[in-house]
Amino acid sequence: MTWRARLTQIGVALAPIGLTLVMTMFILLLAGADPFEAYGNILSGAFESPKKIADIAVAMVPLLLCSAGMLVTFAAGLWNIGVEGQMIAGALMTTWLVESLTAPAGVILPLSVVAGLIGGALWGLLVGLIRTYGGVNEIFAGLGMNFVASALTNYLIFGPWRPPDGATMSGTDPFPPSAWMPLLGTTRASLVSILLSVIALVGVWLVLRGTYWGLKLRAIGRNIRAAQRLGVSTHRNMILAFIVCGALAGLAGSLQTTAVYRRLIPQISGGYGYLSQLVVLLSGLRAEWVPLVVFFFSAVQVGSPRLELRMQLDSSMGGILQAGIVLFFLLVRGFRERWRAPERPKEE
Amino acid sequence: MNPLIIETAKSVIASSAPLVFAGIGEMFTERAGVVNLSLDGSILLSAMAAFAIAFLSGSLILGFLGGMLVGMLIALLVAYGAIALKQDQVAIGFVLTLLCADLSSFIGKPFVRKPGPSVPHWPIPGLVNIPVIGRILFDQDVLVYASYAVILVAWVWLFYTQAGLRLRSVGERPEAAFARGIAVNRVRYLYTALGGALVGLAGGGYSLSVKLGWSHRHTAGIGWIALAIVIFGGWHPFRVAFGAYLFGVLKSVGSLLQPGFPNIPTQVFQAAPFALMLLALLLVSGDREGLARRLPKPLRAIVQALLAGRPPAGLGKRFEQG
Amino acid sequence: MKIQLRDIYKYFGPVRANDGISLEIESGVIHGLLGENGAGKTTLMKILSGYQSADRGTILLNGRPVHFRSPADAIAAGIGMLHQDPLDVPAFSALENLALGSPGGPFLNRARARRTLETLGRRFGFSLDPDAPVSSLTVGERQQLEMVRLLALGVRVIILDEPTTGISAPQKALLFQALHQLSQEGLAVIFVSHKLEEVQELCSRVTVLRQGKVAGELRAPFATDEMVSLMFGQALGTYGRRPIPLGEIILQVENLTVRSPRLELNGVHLTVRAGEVIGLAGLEGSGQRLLMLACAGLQKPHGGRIILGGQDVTGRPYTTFLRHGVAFVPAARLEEGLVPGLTLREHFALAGDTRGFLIRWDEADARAAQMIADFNIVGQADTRVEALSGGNQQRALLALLPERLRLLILEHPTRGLDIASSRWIWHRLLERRERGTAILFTSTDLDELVEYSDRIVVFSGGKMSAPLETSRVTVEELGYLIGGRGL
Amino acid sequence: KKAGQGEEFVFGVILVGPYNDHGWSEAHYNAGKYVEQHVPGTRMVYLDKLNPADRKGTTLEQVVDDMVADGAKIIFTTSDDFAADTDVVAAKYPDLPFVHISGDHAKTGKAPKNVANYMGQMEYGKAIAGCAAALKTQTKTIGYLGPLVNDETRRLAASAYLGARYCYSKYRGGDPNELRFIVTWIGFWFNIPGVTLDPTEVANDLFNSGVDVLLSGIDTTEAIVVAGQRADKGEKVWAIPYDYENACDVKPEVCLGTPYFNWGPAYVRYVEAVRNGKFKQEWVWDPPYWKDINDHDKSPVGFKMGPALTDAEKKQVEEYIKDLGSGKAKLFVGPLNLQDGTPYLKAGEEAKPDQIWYLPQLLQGMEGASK
Ligand SMILES: Nc1ncnc2c1ncn2[C@@H]1O[C@H](COP(=O)(O)OP(=O)(O)OP(=O)(O)O)[C@@H](O)[C@H]1O
Ligand SMILES: Nc1ncnc2c1ncn2[C@@H]1O[C@H](COP(=O)(O)OP(=O)(O)OP(=O)(O)O)[C@@H](O)[C@H]1O
Ligand SMILES: [Mg+2]
Ligand SMILES: [Mg+2]
Repeated sequence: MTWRARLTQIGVALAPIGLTLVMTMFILLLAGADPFEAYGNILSGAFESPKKIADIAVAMVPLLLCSAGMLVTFAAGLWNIGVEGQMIAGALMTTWLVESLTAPAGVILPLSVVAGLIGGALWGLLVGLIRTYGGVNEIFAGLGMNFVASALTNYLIFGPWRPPDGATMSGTDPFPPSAWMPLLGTTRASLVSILLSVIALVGVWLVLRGTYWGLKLRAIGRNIRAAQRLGVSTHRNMILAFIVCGALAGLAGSLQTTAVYRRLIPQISGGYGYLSQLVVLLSGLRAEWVPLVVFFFSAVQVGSPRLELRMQLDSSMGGILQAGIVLFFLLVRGFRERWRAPERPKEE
Repeated sequence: MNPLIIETAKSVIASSAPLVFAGIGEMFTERAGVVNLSLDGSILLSAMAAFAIAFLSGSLILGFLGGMLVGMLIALLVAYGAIALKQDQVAIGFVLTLLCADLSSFIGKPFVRKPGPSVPHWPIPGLVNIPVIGRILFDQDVLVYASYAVILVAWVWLFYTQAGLRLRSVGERPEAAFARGIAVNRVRYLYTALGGALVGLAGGGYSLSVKLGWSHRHTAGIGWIALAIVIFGGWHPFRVAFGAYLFGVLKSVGSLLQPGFPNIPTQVFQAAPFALMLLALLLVSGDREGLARRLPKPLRAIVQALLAGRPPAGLGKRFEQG
Repeated sequence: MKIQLRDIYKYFGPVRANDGISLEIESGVIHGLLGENGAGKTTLMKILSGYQSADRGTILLNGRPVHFRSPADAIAAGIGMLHQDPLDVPAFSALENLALGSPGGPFLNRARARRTLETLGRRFGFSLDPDAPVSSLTVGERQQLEMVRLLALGVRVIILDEPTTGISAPQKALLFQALHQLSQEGLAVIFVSHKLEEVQELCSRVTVLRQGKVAGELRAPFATDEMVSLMFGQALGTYGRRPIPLGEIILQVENLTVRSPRLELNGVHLTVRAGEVIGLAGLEGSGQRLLMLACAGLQKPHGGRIILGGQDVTGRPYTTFLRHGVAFVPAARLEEGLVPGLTLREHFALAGDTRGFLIRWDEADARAAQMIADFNIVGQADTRVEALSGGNQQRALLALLPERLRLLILEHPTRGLDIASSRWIWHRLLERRERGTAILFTSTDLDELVEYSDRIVVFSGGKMSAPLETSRVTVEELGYLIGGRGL
Repeated sequence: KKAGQGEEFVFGVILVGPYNDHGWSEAHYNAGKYVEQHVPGTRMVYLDKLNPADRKGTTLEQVVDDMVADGAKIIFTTSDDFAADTDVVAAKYPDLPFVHISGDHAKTGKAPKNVANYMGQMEYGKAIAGCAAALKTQTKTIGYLGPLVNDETRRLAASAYLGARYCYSKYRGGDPNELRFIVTWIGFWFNIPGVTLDPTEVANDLFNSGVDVLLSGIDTTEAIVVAGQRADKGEKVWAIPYDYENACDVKPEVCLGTPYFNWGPAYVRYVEAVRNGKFKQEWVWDPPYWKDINDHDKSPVGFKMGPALTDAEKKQVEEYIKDLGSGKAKLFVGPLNLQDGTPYLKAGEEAKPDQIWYLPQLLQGMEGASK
């Protein structure tokens, strides 16, 4: 019985992966490609060298930060699709700092982190205000603000922060080296970024598990009116959730500028905001599972451009793998609950 | 009348037709109590499918049917996940948004920027000669006329038929509907599928009429706008259509004004339609009474009627019979 | 028509809602179904009306077994049920509600629905506005509408689940008269209640349920003691109400104006002293809820002032009121009061002192254990609140209130509770009162108002009476005021 | 790599848009194919859609790393947008030659020594396009579907305007001041939903404003698609696509011609230079091969006549091309003012290359934003 139960458990855990492989295999065959060569390319593209593994770490940082933030808003029952905009806002604030302050790295780098937190928090605050006091569903509030944030970035890149020899979509001039996060060896990974993202995730896990604020958020998420009756300031805490999520996303954006691109580029958020929604869904809103999921997503992300380089396949295959597995995860979970639904006891 | 206004109105009506389909389709779905959040991806995938099928078969009709089928299947997946598997419909919809977008890029690669069939222009004889109105409304293609029909039929269906009454009751209070012998979940599947088919029609509308052909992320962003105008439209067909046209106007205004204001950064105009849509949502969702109170008396009733609207009470709520 | 229920079983997890119930109901009879909270009355009736399916057991109609898969099946077989919370579509007009689910062509036939409403309404003396949205009708009117709908569908058995909660005295009279009329016309009427007098007044037979089983069957005339002992298995204790001296002024409402979309309450003056219990009487939707929400800071007044303990708090948010020792206990427990998905322990953690960062679980645990014992809550610290029965939810709600309160505002504190539970709840409330808490509460039960209030304020259509000294007012007088006479 | 088969020479091409965009990126992709055909033993590796909207988090550096791993010996970075990144990556790979298309860092000295810049003098292609537009327009209103605003796009739009004025007065005898020339910028080289204006929409709006010939300045085909659609409805409108030689094929009936890039010969030159160890830093702004601007082996920019030009019009365009080549017709010659009225060139003054390369504003008479 127990080994059987364990077997089903493993089966259920693996089913989404298997189904995703079947689906993508079908699509790849349709496109006239050898699926195993494709998977092999993604794998080798992701893991063939230490440098590639460092690249995975680079991609993990924004995903971890955004996912950590989203855990907070999800706890309060809020679907913060505005994470993209909040990342951008953090990046903007950081760029503003770097553009306006000349100081040694020891000063400017810690400040840049703070700037990212503040920028994202402010943008989160805006979404929160529109949601709570404007009554606009947060999905649309967030989405609208995403568009506004990316337009603002473009304006700044083509306006006030334009490089002296002409603006391009490639962004501002590179930051002065004092605003570069130090990198590990010859890789692109930054230890500071990795540490910050781990701290953020662990922090969020602790807050949601064991603090009054976390409990309040969960109460709001499940029954906002009752939470209010129990003395929870609903608006204030929802806004606070947006602020915290925004701050973490803003930090992600900030690190994208100081540690990855070393300048501000348009679309600095790079879709990580949307991807992190998938991460949080696939981890079942549980912080413990986030690192694993993030690792998987990042590996796919780093590995899939290989498809194009080697096989002339569109690398959107990576996105199909990521979203596919989440879809099948949800469906399989539904199936399991459906079949596991206990028969009503006929007699005792 | 100024030809620029007439021409722009004509363009807006034509280019908004798919948005009308998608908006009304989603309105039907939500009226039944289901949210199909996947619209942005569904429209992309169905636009791709419609174009690919029409391109390969040479048949516009097959193309549209294919697009509608794709939209319907995606919608049914949302409904199945939400109703039978009891998963969060917003989550499934969101995942499908991303999945379908990537699928459209991957599968659609061979069809990128290929010239293909398009819906022929077909002015309605007679009607087209009505001054001004004729030029704007009846100098269009069949798809646009279909969009008028969809608006009207949706309105009659919702408010003047038994089936529409049942649909509304399922979205408002499924328990009561069930008690009256209505198979709540079957109705939900039905209208989610219908809504999905209309969304698929919207996709086909883009690739076969409005934005001819297929390219990577051809219609991205439109699905979100469609979802927003359902709210903006207060789940009423006329106002949903109005929202679609309003968005079309905003887009045109964004590009028409740009050359006239060389000193305003062009980015302002680019973001304007989306930001203004958010503003419009703020108007309908925010403190309507407060707003009305501040307006001069004669405007109040108009503004309130325009902004009124409340989501179906059972929207997004699961229904299980005992 | 003769209905036989045979050995009906229905379990919800460990809860045996119906545990082998057999019952017979005949035409032309008003059959009472009596039982304390959670006895299984509603479950049984939902099974009979096709809304739920039994785990086991059979239903026989005129001796033939039937199987209902949905309420529509039951209605087709002639059985219709009026739920306690009327199962209609609030957003629809009365006509649309009537037309929904009734046979007819493809198009919505409003004219026919209007005719039905007029004919049947006239027959029973109901006057309903056909075009008003149902959400603007009173509960009593919605019941009337449902009744018209079922009768128009030709049902021969009509089930009413606690139909008298939330309706006015005149509406109740109208309802009873209609029920008599129906039974005389040969319909079977099943009347679910836990109000003894109503059963005595109306029914000719009664079945008493207890813990999912039939405790006994009685024929009129019923002896009160007998019914009570069947219901509860033991005689009820009583809790006396000690008169206490009133303290300082807690709440002062001056010239208050509150508006809701449907109602405006104007020029309200009210003074409440420590230890005072004020009952708010009136039909639902007459303005009591507005006043309570305003006094709790849950509704911003449009004019006037609210003074709490000498401090003007007009327009301040609920949290400020909470800090001033005001608490509001809503009638809709799972909708407004408790958080489904959270455990009792978590509720106590939330309701306690939430200053500080980390949750002091030991504190929450201790408090939960104490309160569960104190309030006789059937459940554990890690029970999720949605798994509690209605009465236990109400107990939990009261247990969650802060220790020291100046003003407790309660909406229907005993709605849907059986006598034993209600008494017990009032016992706890009155304890607080002795410690100086003022109480403001609504009830549709006049006896409850008269029994527990020091003063009663009557509301009717947004108008409010001057406070009446309870000692000088009778239930009859109140009935008149509530009906709008003399205000 | 494949040691036994002799030396395989791998070169990398990095594209900003889809390789099959029927525009800028496809022209570069085709240049890569041209190299594979004309230089035996070469193989292209390419990556397209390298832009932040399409590729989350993929940097130019990562792509170059991958290409180097695949054995690439020279990398073509083919967008203005890659300017800064090319410098950074080139500094990391000092021994790997880079050719950055359309930039000027080799000229300004910002780029490391292993970066060369290459660009064709599309000013002439655009001027010819403007000429064709002016010959055709009935409403005397020409539209220009602009990408984003920068030095390059300003000078190209201005060239088209100047070509239009020249031909309008010379061949139609009209007063060039009665020509309207409306520029609307979408905000990027191609459509990014929510970030740029939708070019389909903009094209329609331009036509609605009275434009009957629409010039495309963006990487993709919307201008000709919309023109074709409107022509099908019976409107008398035309379009001039851009970048890619066969762009007219989308809708030949409305196509007045295509100014296009022919990057192949330059690519071959650079590949061979690397093979022979002769690669050196340079900034090249390559003029057309005037003897035959459509010579695929010689001319970096060309103009392919469109089927919608009448034979008479084709003759006039050809004459203009000849005059441009011979210097009889000059493009940037005074008197010219900038859009805000500041004098740009005095009467008879010819612009110096830098004045053209760094054109600060649109010209007086053009409608549209300059920044
Ligand atoms: N029963 C109710 N019905 C409608 N609205 C309500 C109700 N109760 C509270 N509200 C409104 O909900 C909002 C949230 O109230 P709450 O007091 O929890 O917010 P808060 O976080 O303290 O923020 P604020 O600064 O707005 O008070 C307030 O605008 C309040 O007026
Ligand atoms: N859907 C359900 N899920 C779980 N438990 C249920 C459900 N419905 C009823 N119960 C439980 O079954 C028991 C009987 O409930 P029922 O509603 O029939 O009681 P009742 O006699 O109508 O009580 P009341 O007078 O309070 O309405 C209660 O313990 C109740 O908590
Ligand atoms: Mg009950
Ligand atoms: Mg507050």
